[in-house]
Amino acid sequence: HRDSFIVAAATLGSVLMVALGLPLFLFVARQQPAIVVEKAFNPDVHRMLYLGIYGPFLAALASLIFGIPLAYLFAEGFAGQQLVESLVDLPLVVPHSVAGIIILFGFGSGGAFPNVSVLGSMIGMILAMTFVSAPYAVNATREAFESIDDRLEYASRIHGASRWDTFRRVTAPLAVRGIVTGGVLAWARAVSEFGAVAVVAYSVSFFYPPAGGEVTAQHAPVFVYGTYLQGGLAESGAVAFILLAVSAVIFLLIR
Amino acid sequence: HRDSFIVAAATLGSVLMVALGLPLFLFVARQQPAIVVEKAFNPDVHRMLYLGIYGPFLAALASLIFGIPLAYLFAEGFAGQQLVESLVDLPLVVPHSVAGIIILFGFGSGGAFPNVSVLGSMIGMILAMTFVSAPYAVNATREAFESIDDRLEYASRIHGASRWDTFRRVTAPLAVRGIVTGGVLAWARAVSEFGAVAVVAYSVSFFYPPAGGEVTAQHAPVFVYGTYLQGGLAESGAVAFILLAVSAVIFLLIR
Amino acid sequence: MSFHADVSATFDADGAEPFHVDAAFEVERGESLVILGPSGSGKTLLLETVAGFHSHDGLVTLDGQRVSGTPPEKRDFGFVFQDYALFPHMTVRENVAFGRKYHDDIRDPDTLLDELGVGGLTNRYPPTLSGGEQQRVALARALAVRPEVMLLDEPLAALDVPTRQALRDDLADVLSDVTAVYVTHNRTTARALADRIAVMNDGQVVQVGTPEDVFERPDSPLVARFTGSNVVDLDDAPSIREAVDSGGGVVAIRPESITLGDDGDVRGTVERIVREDATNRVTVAVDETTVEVFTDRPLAVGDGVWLTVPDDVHVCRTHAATSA
Amino acid sequence: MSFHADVSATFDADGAEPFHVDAAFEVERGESLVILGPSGSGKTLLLETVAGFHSHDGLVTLDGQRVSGTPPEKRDFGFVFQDYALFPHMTVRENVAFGRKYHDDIRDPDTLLDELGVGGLTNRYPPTLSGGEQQRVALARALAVRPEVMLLDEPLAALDVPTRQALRDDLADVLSDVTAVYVTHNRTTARALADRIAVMNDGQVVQVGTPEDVFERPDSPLVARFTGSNVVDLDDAPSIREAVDSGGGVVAIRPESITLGDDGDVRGTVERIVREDATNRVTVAVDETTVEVFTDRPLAVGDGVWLTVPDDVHVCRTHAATSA
Repeated sequence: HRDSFIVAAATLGSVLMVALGLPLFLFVARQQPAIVVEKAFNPDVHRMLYLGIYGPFLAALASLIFGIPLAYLFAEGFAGQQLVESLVDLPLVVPHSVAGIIILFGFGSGGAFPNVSVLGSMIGMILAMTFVSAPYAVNATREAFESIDDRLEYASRIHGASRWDTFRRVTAPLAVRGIVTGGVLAWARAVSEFGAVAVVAYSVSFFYPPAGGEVTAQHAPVFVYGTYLQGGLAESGAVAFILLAVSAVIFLLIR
Repeated sequence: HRDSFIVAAATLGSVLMVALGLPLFLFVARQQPAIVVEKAFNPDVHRMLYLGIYGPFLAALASLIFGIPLAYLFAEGFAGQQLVESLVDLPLVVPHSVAGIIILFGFGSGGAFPNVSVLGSMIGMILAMTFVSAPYAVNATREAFESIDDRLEYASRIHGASRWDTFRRVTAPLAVRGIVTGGVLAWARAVSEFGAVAVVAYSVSFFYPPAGGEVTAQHAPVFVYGTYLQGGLAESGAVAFILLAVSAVIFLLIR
Repeated sequence: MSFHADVSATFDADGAEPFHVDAAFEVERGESLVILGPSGSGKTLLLETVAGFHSHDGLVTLDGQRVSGTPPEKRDFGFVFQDYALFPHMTVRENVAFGRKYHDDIRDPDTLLDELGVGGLTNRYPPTLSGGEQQRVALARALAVRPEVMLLDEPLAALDVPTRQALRDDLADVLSDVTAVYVTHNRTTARALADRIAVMNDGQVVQVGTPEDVFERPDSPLVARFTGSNVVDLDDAPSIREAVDSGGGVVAIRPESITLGDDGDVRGTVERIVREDATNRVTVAVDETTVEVFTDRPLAVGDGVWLTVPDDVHVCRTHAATSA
Repeated sequence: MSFHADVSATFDADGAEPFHVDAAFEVERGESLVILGPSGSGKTLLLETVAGFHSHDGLVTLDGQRVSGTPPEKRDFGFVFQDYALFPHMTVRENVAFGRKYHDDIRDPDTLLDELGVGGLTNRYPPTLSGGEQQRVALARALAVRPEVMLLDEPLAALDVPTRQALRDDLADVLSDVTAVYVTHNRTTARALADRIAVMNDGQVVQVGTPEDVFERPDSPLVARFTGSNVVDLDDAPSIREAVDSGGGVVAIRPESITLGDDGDVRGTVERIVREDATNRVTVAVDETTVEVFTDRPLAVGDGVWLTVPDDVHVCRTHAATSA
């Protein structure tokens, strides 16, 4: 009787576990090995995997290079910070297809940089991915900076280190786990992005080392969607299964 | 000279601000008023707005009802917690179109509940939205529970309150801001979902009060994508603009 | 009535080695037992385990009834926390009346707050109060439910000196009427409030006794040092060994039992003088060791002085630093 | 040399009222100034502002050179924090040698750690050390850069009593050689370490003087109370007024200056006896007030006693609780 509260909480919580876990279980259990094997040897799937890992990697890199400084400034605090914060968090709440349309308005034809072609290009895809994934890099890194006791930075400064040296010797080493987490989150978010990429760059050309030249492919979630529309659930399921398996392996390697 | 570090950080950070802020600015600046007005009076747009607010509301409600108990258990800690946590966080890293396919494998034809139709139905749409938004409700609520000093709950228990009463009188009131935040985040995530909804329920029928009966419409991000494919950038931009404006108003009302 | 606890529990902190608490004590009705020990000795964990906040092996009984199987809310204890743990979303009165729903015979919050000197704060919220005020409210909250046993976890530790002294005086009044277990690392507080003292180290109770037992006749050098005695290995101090006429071993000599005068048994040199509230604490080098004494004499560092050491000096039973 | 600070700054905490620090002090070469004040009086904020961690109005000068415009790393200060603030990812030696890159003439870390009694810990990481050990390392880190001024923020506050006493003794040695500003709320520590004391309350310095000035001749009842004097409004105690032959007002009488004996000027009743390290602290009710005295006499609560009060008793200049 005394644990009725825990029993009730566990019961309600289990419903959610079923809603999240059961589909995943059935997704794995209902795969048809023949189709999975066929897709695993399909060169289009290989290109998709290469692009689906490489593109998000570039987006995560951009998110970190430009996001770490911003995260540091957020943790320090500055005038007008709230406005800048809202702007950074905006991509989190913008519908994904709308994010793509916003990017086309900004950098597409008639936009800010007329000489840069984003529609259907690699640059456009990286831009779309960075747009939706940068907030994750900024927020995780910022949290890492904020969790460092101010007094450690005070101690560094008062005993002779400049801001640069304090960042290099104290702040960055203590925040490095948070920075890596931010990079991984941004990468995962870019991998999963469908809407913005589908609008900005449904198919892109890129240099593919195994082919020794340019090839055309789609970002993985777009490719899965296209397979679903053309080939149905079983085929797209097999592609999705391969994609998730590869992602899981990469995730374990990073850990 | 002494602030060279801050200047460097601000410079790098500004690049990201431009990448996020400039497209948004141009998106607003380049709208064509005539098209926006036309879309604002279009009944299809009204249905989209109704569905785009109402559907995510149901998904956020489900996420909270089943997510709060799970968040409480996470904050308390239990054996095997890490596994359950990974499962809850999984939808955060699954590509959005893949999430839709996973739901079809789980609850679609041949899935766990043969009598429930999810493909193209309201239930399917809510399921897809809950699948991707529940982690936000759970994580925000969990953080709120964890930020409460254990000793407040100890003090409640030792002076006579059961677990139920402790939750009702101490834990829940102190966590209420985090719970509301979790609900808003889940709602916003459901509003923005494109891939999973596009796969599971591209179009759905639902009871629409102004019409006094069932109508068919698409979830907002799907509608925007469809408009982009059929009508081009200007038309889809106008729809997206209206959607963002309405979302912003709702967001300000909640605050 | 007597309250008896004999618990054993292991605590795992992330990354750190598991910490074992394995301790027993008994408290008679109306008695105040103080658990005295250094930071990290497991005092707080022991008290929280007894309260039922952590699972454990072993037995807690009240009047012979086993309470260790029951949840905290059924144990009929009061608890005062070091950092107050007042409900921030309730007024002071609501905090004190918190237990009303669960106890038939709760004491009137307003009267209780008046008695504790914070009667004017009933409608304020805890975050707006000073530390001393918050702790008085927390004390009222625990007393309100008329607990069989009051558990107090370093309630004075977070307060500054004058506030601490004032609240300690009031605590002495409160504890004279109730059965209490009081945890502290402060020996003055322990002596002021204890009927009996249990000295704790590294998760274990190493000595239990009256304040006089523990302060005057420490079992081990560890207890002696922690209760403020001089710990002298007589091999390092032949002139003290001669004066006390003892064969050898480690002795505990309270600084206030040594007199510093124009003559005496033991010759030493002043090494340090610290002005305390009542008098000076003087460190005197004797042979290969140092001893502390209290004196009002005007002295300077380097002065030669004579000390008189009582000859019934206490020999510690054991030399080991941590054994019981 | 002299070190001079006169700063004014306002601090906004989320939701709380802004807190103003507006204080000035001066320290001569080799002198130790202790800033003594209750929790929340702004001592730490003042010290951190002087160090350059917070922006402020006003002037900080060292040997007449303005340092208040320069960043912390150019000020040539050492700083010891209450919670140690050691770099957790560096060994003890790396912590102490941290300033080597920025100072030509750094002291050898190993020698310094040896001198402070933690020579065996050089290759350990701070999280594995006890509080007392961490604070010794932090002290070494600050001393290593041979700072012109040492700033110390309650370095003993987080330690338990025996550790605190041992480190206080070593701090006394260290501070005898350096120019230091030391913040504490503990009056025994203040008296043990200070050449001069500045008493702080509510963001302002309310009295500066030698320890004797501040302890024996407090300007205000607030300072008197915080330094441990009895504060007596002579209107409440006619028998004391008669004994000291004063017209009236509020007087500060140190408890150790009152003798308790078989006869005396003032009659009182014992209200409370607290056993302290050296002696008993006894609260005696006199007329409408109470005074504390120290005595070794065996007494019981309720006993009638005679007190002798010195007749050159100190009258506080001001009655206001917070004014300078």
